[in-house]
Amino acid sequence: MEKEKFPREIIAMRVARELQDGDVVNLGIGIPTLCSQFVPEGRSVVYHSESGVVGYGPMAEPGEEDIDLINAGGQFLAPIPGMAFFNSVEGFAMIRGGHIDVTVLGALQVSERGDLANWMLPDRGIGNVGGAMDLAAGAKRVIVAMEHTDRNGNSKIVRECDFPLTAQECVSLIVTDVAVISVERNGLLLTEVAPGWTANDVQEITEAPLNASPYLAGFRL
Amino acid sequence: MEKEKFPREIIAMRVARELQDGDVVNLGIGIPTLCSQFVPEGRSVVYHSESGVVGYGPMAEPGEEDIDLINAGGQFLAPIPGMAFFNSVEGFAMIRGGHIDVTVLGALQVSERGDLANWMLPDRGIGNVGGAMDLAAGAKRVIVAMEHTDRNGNSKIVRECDFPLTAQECVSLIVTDVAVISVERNGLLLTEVAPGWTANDVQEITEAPLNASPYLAGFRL
Amino acid sequence: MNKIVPTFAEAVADIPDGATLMIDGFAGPGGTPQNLIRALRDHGARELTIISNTAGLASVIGFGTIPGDTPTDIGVLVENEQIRKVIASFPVSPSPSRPTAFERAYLEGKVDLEVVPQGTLAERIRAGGAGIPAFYTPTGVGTLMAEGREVREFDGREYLLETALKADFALLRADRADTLGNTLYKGTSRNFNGVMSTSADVVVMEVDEILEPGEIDAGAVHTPGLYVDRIVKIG
Amino acid sequence: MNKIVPTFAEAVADIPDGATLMIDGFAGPGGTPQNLIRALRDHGARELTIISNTAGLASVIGFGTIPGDTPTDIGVLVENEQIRKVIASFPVSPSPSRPTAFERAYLEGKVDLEVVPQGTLAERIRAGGAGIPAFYTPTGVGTLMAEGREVREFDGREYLLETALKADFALLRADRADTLGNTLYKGTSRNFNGVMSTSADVVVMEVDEILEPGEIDAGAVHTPGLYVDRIVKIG
Repeated sequence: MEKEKFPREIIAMRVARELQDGDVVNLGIGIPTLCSQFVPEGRSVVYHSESGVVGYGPMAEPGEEDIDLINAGGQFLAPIPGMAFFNSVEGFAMIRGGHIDVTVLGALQVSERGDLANWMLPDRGIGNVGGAMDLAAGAKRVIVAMEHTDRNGNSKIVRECDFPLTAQECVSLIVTDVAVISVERNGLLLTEVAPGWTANDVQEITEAPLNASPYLAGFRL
Repeated sequence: MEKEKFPREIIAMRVARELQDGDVVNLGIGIPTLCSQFVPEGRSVVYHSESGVVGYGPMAEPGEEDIDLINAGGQFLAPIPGMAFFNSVEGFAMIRGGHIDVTVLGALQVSERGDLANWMLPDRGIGNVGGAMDLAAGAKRVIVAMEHTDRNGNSKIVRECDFPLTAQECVSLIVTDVAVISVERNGLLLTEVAPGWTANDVQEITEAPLNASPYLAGFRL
Repeated sequence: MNKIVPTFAEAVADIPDGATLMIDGFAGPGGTPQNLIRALRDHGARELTIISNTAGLASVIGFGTIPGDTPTDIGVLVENEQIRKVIASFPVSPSPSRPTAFERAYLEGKVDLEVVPQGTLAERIRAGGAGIPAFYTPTGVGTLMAEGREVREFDGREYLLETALKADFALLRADRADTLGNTLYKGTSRNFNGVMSTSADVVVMEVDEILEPGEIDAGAVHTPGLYVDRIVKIG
Repeated sequence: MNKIVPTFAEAVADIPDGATLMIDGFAGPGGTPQNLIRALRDHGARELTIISNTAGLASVIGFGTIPGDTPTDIGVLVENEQIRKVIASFPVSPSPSRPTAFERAYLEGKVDLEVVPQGTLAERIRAGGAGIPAFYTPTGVGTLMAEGREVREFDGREYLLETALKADFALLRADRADTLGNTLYKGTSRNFNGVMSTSADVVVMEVDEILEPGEIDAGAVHTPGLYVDRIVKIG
C-alpha cells in the first residue's frame, strides 16, 4: 500500500476532534488556524486571540475588512454576537492564568519530553517570540500541528531540540501529516498513522524513539 | 490673646488649599472627606475613591441614594458627567502606581520622620487596614488632617509611633486644629499656628521636637 | 455549555466542607451576592475559608446601605458557624461598640483571620487569576504586614513579596450577563467582583438580568464569559 | 487642565533625545498612532528607546492592513535613524525575504534589541503603571529568555523574575476621548494602548473624536482620564 502524507487540512481536521464542547481555544498561525473549520458538529468552541478578542467567528468577507477587528495573525474577522474585547495585559492574563483550555501551535521541533521549539531559526540570529512562550507555558493543553519532517526531510520530532526552546515539557499531543503521537511520561506514544504507514515507517523518519500503541490505528477523523 | 482650637472644617479648609488645579486626590474618612467643600475657586480637583470611581461629585441627596455609587466610606454619591468606574485591582494600581497626586488621611499618630499610624488601636487587638497602607505607600503626597492631641490630651505627633504603623516616612504635611507642620529631612517644621498660639505653645502639647519657621504665620486659609 | 442555573441552591450545592471561597462586597450591599450567601448558609458547608474585603459589615453598621434596609452579608455564615478563616482588609466594625459577628467569633478564638491591605488583597487575587505566583509591592513595608515576608530592594526602595490567592469558588454579583457569561457590573459595585471573577475554579454570578449574546457591546464587557461558569437570575 | 492639543507636532515637541517611548501597535495599523509617529519623525528626537510589540511590520508585510493601504509604523523612525534600542516581542518580519528597516539596522549593528515574550511585555508595562517593581512568571523558563534572570520555585514549579517597564512618553491611538481624557478604544485596537496608557509619565493620544464629559458611559470607559495627558484629534 502506498504511503500517503495527509494535506494540511487533514492535520487540522484531526486536531479539531480534540476540541471539546465549551473549550476556550487559541489557534496559532498556519495549520492551527485551519482547525476552526473542522470542529465536529454539536461542539461549541470559544476562540481566543491575543490580539484582544474572545468568542470570535469566521474571517471577514472581502470588502468587509476592519483594521480594528483582527486575529493574532493579522487576519480580518467578521463581528459576531457574544464577542468580548480586552487589552493585551488581560489577554495574556487569560493565557498565563490557565483560562485557555487548548492551544494549537505550529513547531520547528518537538522533543521526546514535549519540549517545544517554534519561534527562532538559529541561522537567522533574530526571531519573533510573540505570544508563543506565553501560550506554551500557560495553556492547559498544548497540541502541535505540523509536518512530520522539514523541507530537507529532517525529523522535527527529536530527542533534544537544537533550536531555541519556546517552553519545556509543554506539548501533550503531536499531529503531523503521517502520525498522531501522544507525549507520555515514559516517552512518545504513536497512536495513529496515515494510510499505508506502519509504526516502523514512522519511526524511520522520526529521530526520537516512539512506542507504538497496542491500539495503533488510522487517523480518527 | 485666647488660644483658639480650630474646628474640623477649618482643618479641612487649610488642607484644601494644598490641592492644585488638576490634582487627582483621594480623601480618607472623617476630616479629609470635608476637604472637597473648600477647594479654592478656579481649581478643578479630580476625586478618586478606591470604592471604584474617579471624577465623582457631591454626595447624593436624601432619597437619591444608589447602593451602586458609593465612596470608600460608604457614603452615597451623586452621578456627574465624566466619572469613570473601575474594579478594585485597577483602583489600587492607580494608587500604588503613583497616579494619585495627593491623599488626605486621618491619623492616630505621626512621627517626626513622617511615619504614619492610622489603622489599629493596639488595645483592640484587631484592626481594619482597608486601603490606608496602599494610599500611604503609593500616593505622591500624603497630608494628614487630624486633631493635634487625642481625647486624653496626649500628643499625636511623636518621636516614634507606638501604635502599629501604616507606612514609614510617608507624611509630608500635618494639618491640625492648632498648627501646620511640614515634615522635612531634618525634622518637623512648624509653619503656621492657630490664633493666639506661639511656637512654644504648640511645642508644649507636641512630643516630637518642632523647628519654628522664621516665617511662622497664621493659618493660610 | 449552558451556564444558566435555575436556583441559588443548585448553584452552590457542590461546595464542599473545607472549600476556599471568594465572596464580593466592598463593604456594603452593592456588589454583594446576598442570594448566594443565603443559599450557602442554607446549604451548610462548613470549615470554609472566605476571601473577601470585609468579614460582614453592612448588616451591623449599615455601610453603603439605604436607611431601613437590612442586607445579608457573610456575617450570617459566621453566625451559622460555617467559617474557619477569613482573609480580609476590613475585618471588623469601625465602631468597637457595635462589633460584628466575626469580631465576636474571632475574639472567642473560633475563627482565624489574615488581615491584608486592600490593594494587596486585590493584587493577590488578580495574580491568582493571571498566572503570576508572586509579586513585589511597596505596601506594608515596615509594618505588621511585613512579618514573615521577604523584603527586597529595587532601585533603592524596599518592597514586600506577596503571593497569589486562588479559590475553589467565587460568589459574585453582577448587573447583567449574557448567556455566554459576558458580564456587566453597575457603578462602584464592580469592585472585587471584577477581580475575583478571574481567580476561582468555579465562578458563580447572581445577576439582575440575563441577556442574549450580542446584547452587550463587545467593547463594553467587564468580565468576558470565559471566566464565568454559573449564572443565576435574581427574582 | 486643558488636555486638548491642536497639532500632532505640538503634542510631541518636548520629547527629548534619549527618551524612552511606548508606542502602540499590535502589528497592524489598528491602534497604531500613525499621525504621532509621523510628527515624531518630523520632530527628529534621536537616540530613542522604543517599547512596542513590533519594530515596524505593517508597512512591510501588510499585517492587519486593508489591501492597498500603506500604513505608517515605527519603521520610519528606524529609517530616520532616531532609534537606539527597541524592546519588542515581534521585532522582525516573519518573512526573511522581506526584512523590515529595523532588521536591516539591527544586523548592521546600528540598533539594540531586547526580545520579550508578548505576555511578559504587557505584564511588565502593566507593572510599571501599577507600582509593582517585579513579578514572577512561568513564561520563558528554560529558554533564552531565562538568561540573566532569577529562577525561583513556587509550589514546585519554576518561574522567572521580570521587572517593570516605564517610559517617559506613550504615543497611543484611541477611537474616542472626552475632554477629561476618558478613553474608548475600538475592537482589537485596544491591545497595548490599554496598558501603555498607565505607565508613561506623559500619555499622548490621537483620537478620531473628542467628546464632552458624560458622553461616554462611566461604566464603559476603557482608560480613565487621570492617565491621559494630551489628546489630539485626527483630521
